Amino acid sequence: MKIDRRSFLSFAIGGAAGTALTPLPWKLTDDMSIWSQMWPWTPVPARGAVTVVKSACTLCPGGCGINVRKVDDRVVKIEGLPDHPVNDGSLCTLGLAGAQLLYGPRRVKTPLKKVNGRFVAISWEDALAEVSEKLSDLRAKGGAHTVACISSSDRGTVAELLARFLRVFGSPNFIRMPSSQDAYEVALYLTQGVRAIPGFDVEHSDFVLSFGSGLLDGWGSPVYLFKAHSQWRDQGGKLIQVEPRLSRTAAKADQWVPINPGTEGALALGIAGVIIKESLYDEKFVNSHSSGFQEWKRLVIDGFSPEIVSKVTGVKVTVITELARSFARANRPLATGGRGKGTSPGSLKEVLAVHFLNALVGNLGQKGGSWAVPEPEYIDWPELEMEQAASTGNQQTRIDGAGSDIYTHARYLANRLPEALLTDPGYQPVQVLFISEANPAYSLPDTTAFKDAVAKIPMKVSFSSYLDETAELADLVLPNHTYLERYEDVPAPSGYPLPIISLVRPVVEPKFNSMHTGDAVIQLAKALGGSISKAFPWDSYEECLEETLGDKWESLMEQGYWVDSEYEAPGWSEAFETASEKFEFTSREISALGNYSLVKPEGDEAFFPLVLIPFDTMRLWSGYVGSPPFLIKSVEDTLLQKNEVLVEIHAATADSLGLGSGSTAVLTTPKGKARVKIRTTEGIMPGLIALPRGLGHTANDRFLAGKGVNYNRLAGPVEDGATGHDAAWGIRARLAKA
Amino acid sequence: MDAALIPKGVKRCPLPQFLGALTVVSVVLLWGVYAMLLCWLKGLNQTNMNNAYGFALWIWADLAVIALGGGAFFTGLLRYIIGKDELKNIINFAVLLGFICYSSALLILGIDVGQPLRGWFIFWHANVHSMLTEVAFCLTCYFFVLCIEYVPLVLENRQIDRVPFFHNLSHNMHEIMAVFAATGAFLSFFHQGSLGGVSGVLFARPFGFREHILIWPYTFFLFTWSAAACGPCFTILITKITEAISRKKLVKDNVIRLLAKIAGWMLLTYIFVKTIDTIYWAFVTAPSKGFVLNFFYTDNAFYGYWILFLEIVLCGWVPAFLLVVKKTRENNKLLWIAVFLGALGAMVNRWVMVLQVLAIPVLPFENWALYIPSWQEVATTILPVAYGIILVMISFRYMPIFPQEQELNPIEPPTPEVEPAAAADAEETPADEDPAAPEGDLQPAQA
Amino acid sequence: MKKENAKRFGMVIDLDKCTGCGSCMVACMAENNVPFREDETDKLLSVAWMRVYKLTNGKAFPDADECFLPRPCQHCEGHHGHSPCVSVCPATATDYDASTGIVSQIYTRCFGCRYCMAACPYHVRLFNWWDPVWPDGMEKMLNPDVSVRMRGVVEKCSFCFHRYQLARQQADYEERGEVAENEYQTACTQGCPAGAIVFGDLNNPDHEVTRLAQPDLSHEGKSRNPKAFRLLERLGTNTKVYYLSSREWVRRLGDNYQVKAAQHQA
Amino acid sequence: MLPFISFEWVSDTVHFVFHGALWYALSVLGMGMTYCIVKAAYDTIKGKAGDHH
Repeated sequence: MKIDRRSFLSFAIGGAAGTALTPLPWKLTDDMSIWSQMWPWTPVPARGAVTVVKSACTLCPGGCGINVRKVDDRVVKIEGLPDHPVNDGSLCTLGLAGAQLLYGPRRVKTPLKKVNGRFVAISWEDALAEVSEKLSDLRAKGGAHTVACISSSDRGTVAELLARFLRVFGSPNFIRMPSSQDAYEVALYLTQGVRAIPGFDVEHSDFVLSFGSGLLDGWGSPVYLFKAHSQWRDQGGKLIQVEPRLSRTAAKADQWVPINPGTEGALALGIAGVIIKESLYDEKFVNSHSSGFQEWKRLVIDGFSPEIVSKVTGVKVTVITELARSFARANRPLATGGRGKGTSPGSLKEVLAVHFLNALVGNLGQKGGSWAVPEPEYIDWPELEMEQAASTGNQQTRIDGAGSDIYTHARYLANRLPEALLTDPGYQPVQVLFISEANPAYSLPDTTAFKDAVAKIPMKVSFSSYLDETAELADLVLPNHTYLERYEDVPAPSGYPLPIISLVRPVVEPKFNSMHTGDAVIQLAKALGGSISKAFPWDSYEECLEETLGDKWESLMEQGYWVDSEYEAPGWSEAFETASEKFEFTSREISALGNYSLVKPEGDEAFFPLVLIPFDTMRLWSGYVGSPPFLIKSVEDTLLQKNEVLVEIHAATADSLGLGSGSTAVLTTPKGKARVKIRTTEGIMPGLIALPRGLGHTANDRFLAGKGVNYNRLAGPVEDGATGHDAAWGIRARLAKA
Repeated sequence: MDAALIPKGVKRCPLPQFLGALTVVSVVLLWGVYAMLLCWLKGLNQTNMNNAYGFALWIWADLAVIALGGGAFFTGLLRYIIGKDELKNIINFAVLLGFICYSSALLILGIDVGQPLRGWFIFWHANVHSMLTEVAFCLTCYFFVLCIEYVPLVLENRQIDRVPFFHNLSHNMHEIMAVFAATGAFLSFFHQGSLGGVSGVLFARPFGFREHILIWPYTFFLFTWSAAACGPCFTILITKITEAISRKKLVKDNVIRLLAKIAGWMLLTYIFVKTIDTIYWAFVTAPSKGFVLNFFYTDNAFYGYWILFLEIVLCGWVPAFLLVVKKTRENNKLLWIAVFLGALGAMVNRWVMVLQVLAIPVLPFENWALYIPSWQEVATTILPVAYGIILVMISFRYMPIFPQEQELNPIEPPTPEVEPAAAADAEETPADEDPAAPEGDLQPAQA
Repeated sequence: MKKENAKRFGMVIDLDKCTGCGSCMVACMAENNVPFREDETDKLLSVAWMRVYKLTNGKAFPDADECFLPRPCQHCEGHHGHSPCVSVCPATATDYDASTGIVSQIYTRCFGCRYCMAACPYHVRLFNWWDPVWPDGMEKMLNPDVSVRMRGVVEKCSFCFHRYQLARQQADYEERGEVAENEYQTACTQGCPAGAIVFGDLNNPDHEVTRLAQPDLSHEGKSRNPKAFRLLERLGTNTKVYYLSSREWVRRLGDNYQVKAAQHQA
Repeated sequence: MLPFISFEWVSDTVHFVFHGALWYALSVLGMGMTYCIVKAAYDTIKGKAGDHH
């Protein structure tokens, strides 16, 4: 026993000492550290040949050119395309994070069919056959017009192919998602008689008066706007932001003019009144190239004196007159409308009021002014051969009522869809719904109503690359390639003054079993045969695109974009195609639409004492594409904490409700309620609640879903009396301690 | 059962009672070990530290135990170098406490770093300009010294001592202990100082930053000084606690009072210098960097002037006077209070110099960063406490830690009374002894 | 110490132009393989080399004003390369490169003691509290020029040093001595849609960055431009990131932090 | 830590002083312990037993 213990001790100590003297422990120590430096679960990016592919971004209507850096067949980084007229080498947050949409977990990997409420994979043949069978069946039964399509855009070959398909099939129901372009188009048509896209030569303007436009929050073509803003900083241009909340644009502006929400149009008219009264307007333009000025003048002077306007808007009389003087005296003044990112049409009368300011200072079609950019004309496909079913179908009233006797001027009224579908006419007005590059179940106001409405449609076909909220509602998902895997043309960036086309091209092979929506449409047409098939004489979308672009194809492949840099807006004598061939301040049509009146937010003031307004930020995308992980990561903690969104509210308002910064509250509107956190700020008018757009997704991926609240779930549309467009800018609301 | 291992001439509680107490403490220890493994396997996301609080509870615990372990080096210095011979009666315990503190510190550091497997890079790829390198080097070297000082104690265990080699080894080590102690004092002086330097050199952290003498910021000297002052307070405090729990006198009053007197003078001089340093920092250093004193103590949920008062006055000047004045020093109750405050003072100082430094927003548009440690952090911080208790229990039971114990507690015939509360006491505190336990169990029957 | 044609790369950020959009952050994340997690709302746990701060002037409605301040690593030069973080690193895992002025970080050397984070007043140093995880397939977009950081180490903005290396290689290959100004630009500079960030060699008077920053080398690089300031200049960090603002309150808040102290005093 | 092997090594005053102190301390400890162990082994073989304290 004693010997044992002794020998054991000696053995243990001797052994330890002996081992310590060998290189073993040192070697092990070193090996361990080397292992920790290359843990197998920490990825090592593979090296390879670096190439750069010129393409274009389709993630927003901004139309930027991109340089995609590849390593072998991997997309590693997306950067701006140098020298591209819109973005010249730089890019916005969303564009920079684009590769995450290619590789992210939200992709739809193969066509899906909903069976008993769950998606199952299906082959392309079966999926397309299912759609074409349903379509021919419908058409045979005389229900061609019960096919509808929602698309985020009506420009470019893909949207045109869809629209063409509907037309030749026999449905008038091609619907573009709403945006401020809707109201602007009507305004341009009514005042200038042209079917055109609003363009703003912001970079050459030296005094921009923005009526709530989030010029630096994603309005128009964001990068183009950012560059213009920097140019103003270098060259002394001024920016005035009229808005109830200190947005980023307001913070960057030379002057922030807080205003009662929804009264921006009144302020524009008030400013116009001062300009007229003090004869500061462009006499040459007004006297020689406008009509109806006197009538309008009386209206403005009588109805919108600075005192009245001040009462309505909350803007001081001195501020109104000062603004009017400095605006009119600037070299190249420009007024812009369309709130935030411009995702909502807004009131026509308000847009007109802003547009009239541009007219007053004579900047229409001028350098630094407001332009009417002609719709791109390169898409010149053979005339359609209309069968009987097609002609009959196309003569039916549109499902959304656009263009009807009530809504004469509107082209698309997506906001009216729920109403149209939910009012039971005794039959189902939409049998098949296509959704392309749009996420109406998320981005249309009153998402609950939209979802209810869509549930009534027997067949919903989504072409989405991602499993977004609308795709989740679909019966069939026919995934499109992402923009990094396909060809496409990107015409007319939002708000950009020159005619320009950029080319999207496949940077990588399609990762999954997806198909170009253009190809899907062509194949559907071929399956339907007859005149429908004939209307699509191309074997593939690529062939269609190349043929369509014709002589521009080469330069597009070479440069990545084609621009008509020589383009000049027509002179005032040629520009206007109205009856008077002049700019019309008033006309019979305009008068028929009634006078300017404030758009009231929905809800009973007694029960909903506060007003909820949305706001936009570059770090969140609220359109078709949900923010990728990098964007969500970049969102400030003043906006999102864990999964809770922070609403902005003035400190005094919060105080009166017994709420403090950081406390949790229940936000209720006539449309719904949600839990929110409170952030008090001095950067907002008392009585308002501001909620960011772009949160509250229920679908897409786990980086996006379940965070915050979707504004559109709490809001609803307010129909504009003049057009039927959604004119809502907010909704009444209440806040209570949770 | 284990009587053969127990030093001759002293009484220890029955083995089952000892093991019972050991088990209770071990449960706490295992909780800490579990938390430690979580930190190692899952990473430091188990803590509530963040990018503002890179140093938190652990680093405070580290600095605190090292300051408190300062009793070892300073008592060693007094005993072996200065020649305060009486202190030989407490040096063993001081060494034991030092050993516990330093090994705990190393363990905590091993958990605290993000890549423990590469921890040795601090030696291999040493950056000599970093205070932390100095800390690591001196800390490790001094830990070796403490091992060398602790080993003879272990070797003096009755059974081990029977082995001639170990007997001779411990004898030889005792012979040249002064050399080791001197080296230890040198090392300890530097690393206590360099720990102070850790925040003192942060020239972009105005709360911690101090002016320099050569390469050393004032905090370098203040830390060494405070460790020398507060370490002995802690040694006395733990000795008193051990005495209270074991219910016997282990160290003679003259020894304690000598150490207390020295600690008192150290503390008095320290707090005098610290006060001057604070005033200079508040009115010269900080303003030169654009800060006013008030900024550091207002507008946040925790750090107020109270902490400055607590550190300097309540845990500085008060114990200093209590220890320096003979009358209060020799009052047992006041001595308790004084050594407790002294030890607390070091802990508060370390807290301030680590956590408050990082809590203060230096960027003008940032906010105070306060944090509450996660349970994993708390558990791993309690882990060394449990470990320390166990080590004290074992060392006290089996090694001749207190040379005066035998003389102060001559073995008498068994007392008939049994104290039932003793077991409960043993659970919470670092001693295992129950003087009232029946003597019969201590008979070396099973030896 | 200073070599003959040493570079001193630096940045000028025009806060009048910066809109706080966050493109610099995203460009940086994409370029530098920055990981992302489901919940990134706790900014003290989030790894973002570039962070955009929002500054407020503290005034009541309607006089409230905001300014956005992008904050990359400031690449402090301190006195003679003595940046706050470099000298404290015990394992020489970070270094001040006297030939470029860039503060580097060697991830495989760092063992995660976080002393450098304590030393940095700008919070540019970030710790990898978690293992970096990319959802299946997303690791495809990782940039091979930048190594992925393992859990437990500190990382920070490198001024996209890998881009300099690539540009240098190219220049050497083409037997050109120098890298041209536009050949080496950081990802944030390139990405910024407002063109608010200007990057270049502060030692080269022809570079835009020098023209804007107008560093006074006899005063540790303090700018001669009255619109310019550096963050916490008085700490002696001698940073190489200059900010321009025409708003006085912004300059005071970023540079003369005594304002805040004075507010607290009041 | 070691001249010539570690590439961080710089032969300047700071490194000499710092590492000099380190290696000095380590040597004292190492030599001290070696002395104790060797002497203890020698004494054990010789059968000498020193008295404690």
